[in-house]
Amino acid sequence: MESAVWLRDAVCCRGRFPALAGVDLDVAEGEILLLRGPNGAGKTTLLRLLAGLATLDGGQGTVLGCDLRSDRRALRPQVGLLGHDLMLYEDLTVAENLRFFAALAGASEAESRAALERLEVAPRLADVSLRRLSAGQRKRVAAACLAVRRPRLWLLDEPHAGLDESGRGAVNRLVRDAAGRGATVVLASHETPAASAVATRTIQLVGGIVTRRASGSPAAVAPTEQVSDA
Amino acid sequence: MTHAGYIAAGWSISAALLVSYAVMILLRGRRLSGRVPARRRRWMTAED
Amino acid sequence: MSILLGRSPDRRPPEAAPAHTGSRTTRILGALTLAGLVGLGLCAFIFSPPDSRPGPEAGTRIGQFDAVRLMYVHLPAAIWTYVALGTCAMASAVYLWRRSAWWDRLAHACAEIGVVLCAVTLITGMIWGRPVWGTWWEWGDVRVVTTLVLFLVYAGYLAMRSVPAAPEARARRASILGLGGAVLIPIVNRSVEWWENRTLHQQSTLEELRIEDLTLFTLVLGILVMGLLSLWLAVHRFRVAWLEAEAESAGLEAALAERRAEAGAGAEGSSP
Amino acid sequence: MREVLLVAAKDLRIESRSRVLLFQVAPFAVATLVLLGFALDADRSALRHFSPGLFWVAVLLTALLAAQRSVAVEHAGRAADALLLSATSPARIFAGKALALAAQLAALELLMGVAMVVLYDARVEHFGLAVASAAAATVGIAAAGTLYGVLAAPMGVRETLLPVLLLPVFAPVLIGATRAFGDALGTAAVNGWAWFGLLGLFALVYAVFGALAYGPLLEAEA
Repeated sequence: MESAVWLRDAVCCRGRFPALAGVDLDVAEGEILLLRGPNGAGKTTLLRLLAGLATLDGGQGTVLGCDLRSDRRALRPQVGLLGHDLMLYEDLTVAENLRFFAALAGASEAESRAALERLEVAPRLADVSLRRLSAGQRKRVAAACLAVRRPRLWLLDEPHAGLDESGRGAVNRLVRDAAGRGATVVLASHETPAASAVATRTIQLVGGIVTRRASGSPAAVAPTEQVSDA
Repeated sequence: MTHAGYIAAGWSISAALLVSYAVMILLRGRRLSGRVPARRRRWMTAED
Repeated sequence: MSILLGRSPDRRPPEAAPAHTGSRTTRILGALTLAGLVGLGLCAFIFSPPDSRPGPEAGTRIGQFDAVRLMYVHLPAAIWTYVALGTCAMASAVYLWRRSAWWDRLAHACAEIGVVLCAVTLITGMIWGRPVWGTWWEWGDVRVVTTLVLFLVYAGYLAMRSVPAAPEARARRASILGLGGAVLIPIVNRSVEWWENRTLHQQSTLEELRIEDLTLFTLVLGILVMGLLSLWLAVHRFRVAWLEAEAESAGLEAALAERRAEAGAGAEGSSP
Repeated sequence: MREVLLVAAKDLRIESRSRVLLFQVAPFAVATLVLLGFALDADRSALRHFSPGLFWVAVLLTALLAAQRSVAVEHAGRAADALLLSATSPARIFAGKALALAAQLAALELLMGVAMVVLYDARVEHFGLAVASAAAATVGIAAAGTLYGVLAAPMGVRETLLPVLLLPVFAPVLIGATRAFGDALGTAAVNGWAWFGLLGLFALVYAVFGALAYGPLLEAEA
């Protein structure tokens, strides 16, 4: 199995605070990895590091074959990040946001409509400004924007937070589909039942380092031990 | 000497500015030295 | 480069490390500067003559008279302002290419010294202009206006550097700004030159000065001494920047240890 | 080019939705012109004589606000990260944002131009020169504003830092555009087309510099 993520002793600072204090991590391609850990454990920073948005301040790392120190530009277009900040334009409508990001990614209009359908966003909301949507609806739109880009690595930060039952189900379906197509998924979540249902492996992050490796869900298929280095 | 006031003002303002800047740098260097481990603050030609 | 700071693993005992930014090089530089300053003072005030020559009418004298003694500070400061800020722009460009902190620190040190020298240039220029040109500020002179814009641009550069940010991000932004100043200044110079199609500088000062004997010698001496002073300042300022970065990373190591301890405690608490 | 237009269209659409330009920046522009009129004691001949300079001072102050707004749009909700994660090259993002800013400035200048004619009794004698030099100046202002906007963007002190960085950069634009307009409005006996050339040079230099520098700057935000 190819290794999608390979980190050794990775240190990443937010300002002068070492949010990641030496992370070792291996994620195989096609894996769905659940990151758990208390608030302030460094989950969000780890996801931003894997997206090529945060700088590696110590240690080594390779994501999708791109070195995190020298090759982040090649990495970023292959990564999709669903963050706390939804990275959308509040003043544009649902359809306009989607069309913009789909066009930048070279995806067609039909694909973006399909993505909205899969996230179960009602068609009547397409022409509503994002400002007027609820938090849950916005999150679905953000997930749809992610889906149209067809990233090879999905990084989801609390994808279930603020979503209702059907929303959590829709996100999980999206994640399984992506993994089924060979994409790798790393998600951080506190919604343990929903996240465990989809994850193939769970790791625990505390104080900026990985403290425990455990098989997450009963349905886990991936081995618990580390995959060998790429 | 003509323009004595201008000359005095020009030279003394310049001197004051440069000297106070130099003193500021030296003091900052001394203060920061205390916060850096000894093995990391060697100048190539340092004798003391 | 090795003059500026040591990077060799040291064989000497740790207590021998200096608790300041001085070294033998800077002490020699400093002594030369001080000696030069004394010499400059003597030449500028005692040995060199006032600027005066026969006027167009018999029996009159024209010239800057003793005000020319301000030139011995003004001109060297101006020259080294351009050198320092030019070095800053060059170091910024090299930083963008090589991405090494060394060049970033050099750019920072040069910008700060350049701004201080630029202030000296502007202030002495104004004080000199009042008796000689009859005005504190001459809008019609290209160099005066351009130098003020230069001062504002690099004061902005220092303002940006003073805002706390991640070191690498700050270095990138600063290098663009430092380079941007070098891009801008020729345009400003050209526009001001067209704006008022005359320059007082060349017509009324240096070319008409009796540039000979001790006046010329004193100007050259002033340039040399100011150069020594700038170099001395630059070495010290560079080392301060180095210490700042080191202090930051020393703090980081402590924070990392603390963070790992937190992880250890958390893992024990949550382990099954 | 398609991506440039996409980014520009996106910025303009946001502006047309949020109406910040119409309801906040445009009134500011006109109020500035009115205050400058008070400053010259509403002296008819003085106002007409100085109208090019007053106009461009007002435009540059307004441009500061517009540049702030153009950056703020990307930083609300971290949309800038999304642009960074897209495969679009930074130079194209820069071009798109500068294009949108230039279009907004052009609209503001049109409004302020009318206000200048009405309030300052200015008369446009060489229309072509006025339009050409305004266009060149606008492109230069937009390029510099976009570049320095993103420079000051991610810091908590954007509102105060951006003017400090940007106003000295605007100095040649102010000189050049005032002179060119002086010729176009018949208040100064100069060769306005030479000044148009200088404005064009400024625009070219900052467009190229901005396109090259935008990448490292976006990177620095990450």
